[in-house]
Amino acid sequence: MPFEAHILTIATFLPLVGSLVIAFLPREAHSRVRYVALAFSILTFIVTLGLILGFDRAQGGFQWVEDYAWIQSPSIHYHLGIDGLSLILVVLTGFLTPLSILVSWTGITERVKEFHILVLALEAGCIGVFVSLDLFLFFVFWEVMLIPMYFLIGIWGHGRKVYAAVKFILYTMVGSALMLVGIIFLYERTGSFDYTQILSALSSGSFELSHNVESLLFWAFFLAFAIKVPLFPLHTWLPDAHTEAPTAGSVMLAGVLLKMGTYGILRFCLPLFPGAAREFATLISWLAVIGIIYGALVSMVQPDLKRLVAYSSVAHLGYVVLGIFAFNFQGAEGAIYQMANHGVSTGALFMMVGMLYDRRHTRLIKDFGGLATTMPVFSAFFMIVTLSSLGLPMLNGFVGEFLIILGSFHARAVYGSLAAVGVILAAVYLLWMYQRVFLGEVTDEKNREIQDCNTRERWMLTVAVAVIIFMGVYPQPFLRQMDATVAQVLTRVNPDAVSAQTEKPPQAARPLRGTESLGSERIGESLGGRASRPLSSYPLAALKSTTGRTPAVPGLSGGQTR
Amino acid sequence: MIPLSHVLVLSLILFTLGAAGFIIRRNVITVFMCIELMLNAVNLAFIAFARHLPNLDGQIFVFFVIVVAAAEAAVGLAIIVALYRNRNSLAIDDVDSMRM
Amino acid sequence: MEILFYIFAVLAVVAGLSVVLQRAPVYSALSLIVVLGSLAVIFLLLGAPFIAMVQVIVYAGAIMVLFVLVIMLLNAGHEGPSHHRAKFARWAGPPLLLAFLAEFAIMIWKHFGLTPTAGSDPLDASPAAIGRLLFRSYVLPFEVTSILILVAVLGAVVLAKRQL
Amino acid sequence: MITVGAADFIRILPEIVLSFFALLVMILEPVTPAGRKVVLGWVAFAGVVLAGVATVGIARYPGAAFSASISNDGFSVYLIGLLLVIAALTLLGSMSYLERDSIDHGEFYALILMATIGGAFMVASTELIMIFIGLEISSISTYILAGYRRGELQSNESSVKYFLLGSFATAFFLYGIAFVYGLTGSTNLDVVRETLANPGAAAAQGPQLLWLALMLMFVGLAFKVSTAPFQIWTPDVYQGAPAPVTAYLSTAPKAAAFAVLVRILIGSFAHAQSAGAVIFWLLWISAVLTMCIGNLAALWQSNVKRLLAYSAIAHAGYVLVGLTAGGAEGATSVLFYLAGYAFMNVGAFILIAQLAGPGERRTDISDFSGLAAERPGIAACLTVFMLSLAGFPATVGFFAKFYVFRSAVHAHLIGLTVIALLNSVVSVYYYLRVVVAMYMAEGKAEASTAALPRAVGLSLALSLIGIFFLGLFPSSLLRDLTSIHLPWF
Amino acid sequence: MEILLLLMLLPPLTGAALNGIFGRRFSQGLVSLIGCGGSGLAMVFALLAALTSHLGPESPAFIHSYYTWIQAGSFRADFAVYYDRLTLIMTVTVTVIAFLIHLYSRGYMEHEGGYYRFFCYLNLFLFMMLVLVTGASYPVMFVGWEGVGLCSYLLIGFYFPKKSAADAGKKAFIVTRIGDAGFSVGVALLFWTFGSVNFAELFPKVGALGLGDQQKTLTAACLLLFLGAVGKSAQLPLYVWLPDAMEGPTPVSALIHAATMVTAGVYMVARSNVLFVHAPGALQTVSAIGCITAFFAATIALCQTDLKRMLAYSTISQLGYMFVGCGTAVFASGIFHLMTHACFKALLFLGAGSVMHAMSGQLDMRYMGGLRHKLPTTFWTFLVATLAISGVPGLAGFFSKDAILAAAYNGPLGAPWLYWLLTLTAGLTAFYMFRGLFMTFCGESRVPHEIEHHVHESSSKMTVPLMVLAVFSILAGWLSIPKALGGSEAFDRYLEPVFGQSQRLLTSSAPIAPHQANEVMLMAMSLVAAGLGILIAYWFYLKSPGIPDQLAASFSGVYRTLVNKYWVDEFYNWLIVRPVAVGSDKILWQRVDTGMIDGAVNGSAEAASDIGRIVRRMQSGSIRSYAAWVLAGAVGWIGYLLLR
Repeated sequence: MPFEAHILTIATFLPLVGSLVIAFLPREAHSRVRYVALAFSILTFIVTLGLILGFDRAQGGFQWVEDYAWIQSPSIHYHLGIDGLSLILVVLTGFLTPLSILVSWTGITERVKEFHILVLALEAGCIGVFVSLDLFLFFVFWEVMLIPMYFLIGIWGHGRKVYAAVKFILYTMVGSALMLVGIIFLYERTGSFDYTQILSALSSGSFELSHNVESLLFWAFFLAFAIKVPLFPLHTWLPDAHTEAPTAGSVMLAGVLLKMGTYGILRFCLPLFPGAAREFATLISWLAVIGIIYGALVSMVQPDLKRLVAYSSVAHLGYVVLGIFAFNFQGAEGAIYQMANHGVSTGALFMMVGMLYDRRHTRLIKDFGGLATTMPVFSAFFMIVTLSSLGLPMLNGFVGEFLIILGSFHARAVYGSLAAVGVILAAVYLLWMYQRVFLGEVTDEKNREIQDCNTRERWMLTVAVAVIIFMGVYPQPFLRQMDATVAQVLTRVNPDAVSAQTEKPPQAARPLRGTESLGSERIGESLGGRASRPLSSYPLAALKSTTGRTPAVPGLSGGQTR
Repeated sequence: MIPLSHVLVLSLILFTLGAAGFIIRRNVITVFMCIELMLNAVNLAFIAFARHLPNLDGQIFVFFVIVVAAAEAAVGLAIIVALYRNRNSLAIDDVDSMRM
Repeated sequence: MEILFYIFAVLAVVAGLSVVLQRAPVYSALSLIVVLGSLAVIFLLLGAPFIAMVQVIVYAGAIMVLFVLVIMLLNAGHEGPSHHRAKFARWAGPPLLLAFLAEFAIMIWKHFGLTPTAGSDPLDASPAAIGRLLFRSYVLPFEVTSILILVAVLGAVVLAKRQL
Repeated sequence: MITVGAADFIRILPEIVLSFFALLVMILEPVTPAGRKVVLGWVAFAGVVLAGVATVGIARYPGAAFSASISNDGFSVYLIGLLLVIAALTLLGSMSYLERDSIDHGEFYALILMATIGGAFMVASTELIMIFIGLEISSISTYILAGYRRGELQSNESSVKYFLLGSFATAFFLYGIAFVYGLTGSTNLDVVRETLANPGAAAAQGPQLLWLALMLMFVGLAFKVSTAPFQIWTPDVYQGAPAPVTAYLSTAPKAAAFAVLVRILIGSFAHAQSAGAVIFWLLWISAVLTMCIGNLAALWQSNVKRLLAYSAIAHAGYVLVGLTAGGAEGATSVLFYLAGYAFMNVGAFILIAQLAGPGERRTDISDFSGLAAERPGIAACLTVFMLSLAGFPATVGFFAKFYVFRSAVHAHLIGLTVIALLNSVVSVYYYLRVVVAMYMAEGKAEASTAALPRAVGLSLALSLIGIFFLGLFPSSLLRDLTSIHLPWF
Repeated sequence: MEILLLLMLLPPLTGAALNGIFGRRFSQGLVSLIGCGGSGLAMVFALLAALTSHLGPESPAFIHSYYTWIQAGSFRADFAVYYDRLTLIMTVTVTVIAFLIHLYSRGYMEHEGGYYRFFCYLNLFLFMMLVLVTGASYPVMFVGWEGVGLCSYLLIGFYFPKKSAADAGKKAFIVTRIGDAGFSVGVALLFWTFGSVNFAELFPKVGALGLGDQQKTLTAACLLLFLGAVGKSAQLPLYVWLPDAMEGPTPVSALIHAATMVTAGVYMVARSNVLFVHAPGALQTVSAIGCITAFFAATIALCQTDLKRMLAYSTISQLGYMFVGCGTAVFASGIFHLMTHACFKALLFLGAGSVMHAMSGQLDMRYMGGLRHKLPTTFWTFLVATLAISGVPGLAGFFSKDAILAAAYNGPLGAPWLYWLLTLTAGLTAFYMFRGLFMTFCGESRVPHEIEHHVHESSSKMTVPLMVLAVFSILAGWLSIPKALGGSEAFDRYLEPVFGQSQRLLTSSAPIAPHQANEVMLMAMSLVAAGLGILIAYWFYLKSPGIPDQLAASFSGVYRTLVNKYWVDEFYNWLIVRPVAVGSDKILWQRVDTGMIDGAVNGSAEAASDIGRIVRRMQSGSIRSYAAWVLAGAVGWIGYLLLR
């Protein structure tokens, strides 16, 4: 069926179609433009949801692959496909775009047409980045996507918008320039831009990279991604860009664009250059840890709400990188999950800061205070999002952070411990911010007649919060999408972690009495669904093979023997 | 017998003189004449080589160079006239309204 | 034979110097004519009678007249005092020129040493020979020069005609 | 016994067609009524189109002509085609311009055609005499064109500068030829190649003097393509010349000169022993210098024409990177680059000519501020040109760079590639300054917001089509390029 | 069974959700109905579960997994309940007390704003607390652990317009989070060591170890877990948040900061007994910290004039007792005290609340006195609780506290100094509790007049729970009468399946503590101490009230130290808070981030443009210079030829 065959193309270019349609609308028809944009973004979201439904978790490789020759010399292919990793990010993009259109419903009043054209174009670019399997195609999307973002910041931004926009684009391009060299070099060596071909060539050993070359290539790619993430010393573009961007821009920037960095690391740096990845893991993990602490501390003292959230992003993305370079399932899956979390939570935070800005035209914390009395509903939503952002259990943030702490702890105890310290600091700066903005007496008279959420905002936030809670309470559906992908990445970079998983299934909590066998069966089933896959397995053996810290317990294979 | 190098050095000297004139003279026409001087130096080299090889192509080349020089002279002087009309001066140093 | 060459060589150089050193364009022009003349003689000595003639007729005859004409037309007198521009030319020019001369001369000397200009076999540079060559192998350039001249005419007209 | 036959003339058919139409325009000039001079422009355009047809035609008759002074190979056909495209775009773009500033038409179109003829001969001939004459034709006509607004000080100044310095450089070029002739006994590049290629010949050992000759010729050509330090004239001349002329100037003669450079360097001299090192470093150093000077100096420009002049220098640098890489890959990438660059640069200058308004008063970046609000279409168009020049994907600018860099990486010039890429990042900054002015700066646009004349619109549309088509399907052109059998490979 | 437990868990959650989302539109009556209904149902089902669960030595625990929560690689945390006798006791205690306090709050909160918020939070708290005690794995326990932390944050900051309240809430959350961080790291360590964090897999695996295996790792893990407990249960050095937490409404202080949440740490240690006994070092740390905290807090309580703050410090001190109980590996005693303490401390707080209610918010004991006649019920119930906490024989406190004292001396890891210090503390406790009692209810009234005339006994809504709790405070103790008094220590035996194995491990392996004293002796000691305390209090505050001031004057140094709580808050502020805040602002942000890192970025940009400015100088505009440049180029290249 053609629709299914080209679903990825549709998902990628539907937004572009939308912006074309808008381009033909009259300039003054603001509301019409908005509705069309919204319709198309929602349509895209539905398509991406379709991806989930048809996605086969068990299968490791790429799905819905489309592969057509695009350019003969050099042979560049229009090669799309998704796996668990890209699936989640594509859906995230599809989810955030309608929200960011909605959030600027009233905030954007001039050049409405151009604005929505650009937002949709941005979405197209982002999805393209996540679904393209041809290095060249990937790079094309990677670069193209900068332009709409640049305009969004530069035209509809505030303050030093031009400075921020230019800084953003130049900073990113420095990185991508190096990546381009890497891509071309790889092509010259392998004669292909095709990710899957290169990967198989590398993993089958049919094509070797010398140690130095591999390291150089690794850095060529990694720098580009690290800037995007942004990893600790390369982060200074972020606060400016975030602060000056319009709300929608910040949402997309935080929600999607930052993920491209971590996505790239997982997709390219680790599988293609595992040796180098292992070699530099320590250095990078340390940078990530520094980022976590540093981001938290600096964000604590920011006077500007958006800047505060921006620096908090530095910390959160630090977690992601840390998890990735833990090279184990917990770390990797936690990292991917954290990407999604950060997308939703920080996206929501930016939306709400934007709402405040629309009302008061200031983002300075000191201009607020006591809002909880004047806008209770809003402050309740804000509280929940804040909590998810500081990683409270039962909200999405916790799952990711906990798994990352777990994984990184295994990589090196000190990482995990410092990451845990980061969790404390998160509580510090977020709660302090919350207190200064919402608690206490209403100091500024302007805050007295401030309006509480209107219906549109209420619905948006409800959706966001619902997702936050769902992801926190029942993360399984998301996590399970990743297993196969993560397994593949890890087989490249840290085979032990995988082989560790392929052993006898875990001894789930075993009932202690005949009558409760009922319960046990339940567990059995709940396992049975997954026990078939290699992942869920008995960890003790894993530790035997990975770490020396195995309890010297002969013949103890878990489970009670009473 | 005249050593080839002597002829070439002569042409070189003339060429350099032309370049020198271009660089030190401040009247546009003089500068232009210096260019003609350089072209002549080149011609001399051609003739010398033509004699040395021996091979007539060099002389043909000189012939064309002279033609080109004539054409250039016509256009160049026209440009100079236009310049003079605009600025009422032939000082080459005045022609620097665009810089950096 | 050689002596003539050296005489006219010296003459050419001296005249060339005065082209460069004269402050009044007219004198430069006249010295240039001297250079052209002496070069014509040298061409003759180097077995290029036809070119020598062309040199005298076209160059000295036509082009230089044009020059003098323009000089008169624009009554270009002595150069005014140089206001201090062209710094780079003034401080870097002379050394560069010397360097150029030196480098170049060294190379020429290294390569040719004292090999005589006139090779073993003679060179038939009769107008007939040149004509044959010109209208056979070099017919295309010859034709194309017409376009060149056309351009020149056109340009002269466009740039010099008074009213727009 | 050399005879000239029909085949010879067929192989220069495009040039003949062009000359015919040049004459036609000049003849018609006096008889066309004052108001209707634009017709001449269309006549010239028709001529270019016909010449294009002829070019396609002669592609079928490869081979040498006029006793091997013309080589009608894929290389020359491609470049002649390119020159014609540039000429066509320029003609379309200049008609209303001349109309608006009431400059006399006829000679202008004729000169454009003649400059094109000169270029065509440059790229087509393997005979240094022909190359020299072609060079002179195109140079002299462009000297005149540069000073075409002869009332204007700047136009006239640019013409004076271009003319004097051009002739100065030409003298070096000639001197170089003289020594090549003296050392190889011929002025025909093929002969020169054979001489150098055969180890017996004295010149083949690559004596200093031969390289000296090469350097001298390089000075002449480098001047035309404006590589450092011979780029020196470019900004002033481009800024002063009428914008449509600059459009032509910055593309056509440059392309022709590069073609000659390719023929001389890769075609002939590369075959001498020990040529590798000399030519390599010659190009490598020039490339780096040119890119850096062009991009860094451009950061400071506020006049759009001057800005683009510096960008033109930078682009010459990128082309040199391709040349440095050498080999079939390098040559191909250079050819592609020249085409892509032609589209974006001509388009940009034509549009600026339009925006600059009567008398080209409005060429400062600040004049464009707020343009997007008033003329979104035009602003978007200019944005596309800028982004393409900056080398963003989906535009030809990206692929042009990509191919060049790829050939460089292919030749293991990683260092050079990185330098070039960083340069292109720097360039993004100043290209975006124009965009910033149009979209993000407050204020009322000073630039002319008059409606686009049809011809200009057509020329812009063609450039845009070129940019996007080659930007999305470069292989359509590249396939032909790779299939070109360069005679010396 | 799993249904019952689910039914126990869900009502509070539902209640919270209902009140939280729609509460603003509900009437007070409906809100309180939902709230109390939620907790009431929870209690009912908790009791039902307790009755129907046939736990016995042969089947110590019921485990059921509802669904898999997190799974990544070999890590797996099900949302599962682990129901053994310890859980049973906890659920019952928690639900009962919670229910009573819900009832109480109906009256107490009548006139406060945000009625619905209050009950929403309270229900949510109950749910989280139950999750904490029923969770079958550390991650799930952690859910409740952080959840209750959240609720305490929200409830402390209930009067958020008051800055002090907001500050207190934040402080509570952050300080406890320090512990939580340790907790999560400990969990990670356990996971990577034993491959599981589910009790049902972890404990047997550890239990099978011989004493001494894995000791380093286990000690580390246990200490990390204990760090969590220290934060949650307000022990040294992380106790500072609890006194401030009194900013919250009094029922909250009663429920969260006295009866239940703060005891979570104790529960967790007891729950992890299997791990702890394999790390004696950790256990000794526990008892040491507990003991010192108990004494330390008691001394501070001596000079508090704010009734609730005094109670807060006494809570800290009592928690110290419980930790000693666990630390000496007599976990049952710790839990026992936990239970009894829950009753009487809740009672004390509610009493204080009732007083506060009557005094229209006034809580400074110096402006009370003689309230006995105006608030009879409150007085008598308060008296009962005071006697109980002071360890007067026959009341709950007596039995549980003496169990701990005995453990401190005779327990497997007991040590005399623990006992002596605790006994002294018992004396102090008796003293300050009665001091409070006397200053509040006895003597002549010092109440300001504007308040005096409308001092009144609280409504039945509030007094009934008081009385119920009073009854508990009396009876709870009799669950376990020490052997020494011919009792059977039913409670200990009941919990034997939970703790027996670990205790046996220690008693078998560790050499019997050399000092085995007669339990009666020990009891007598503590009685003496308590008696003295009461007498002195009576003497000071009823007989001759002048003495305290004289003492304060003569020992002014000591006095000021105690009044200012040893300046601990100030110390932390000076040591940590200020440096971090200022450092991140002045150094990290302004110097490092803006200055160095961003400076480097912009610096490179400027460098480029500076070069550009120099380069463009060559475009001097002068033709002659340009010619010179061309010549220069030629010379350069030819020179290159010569030099190459």
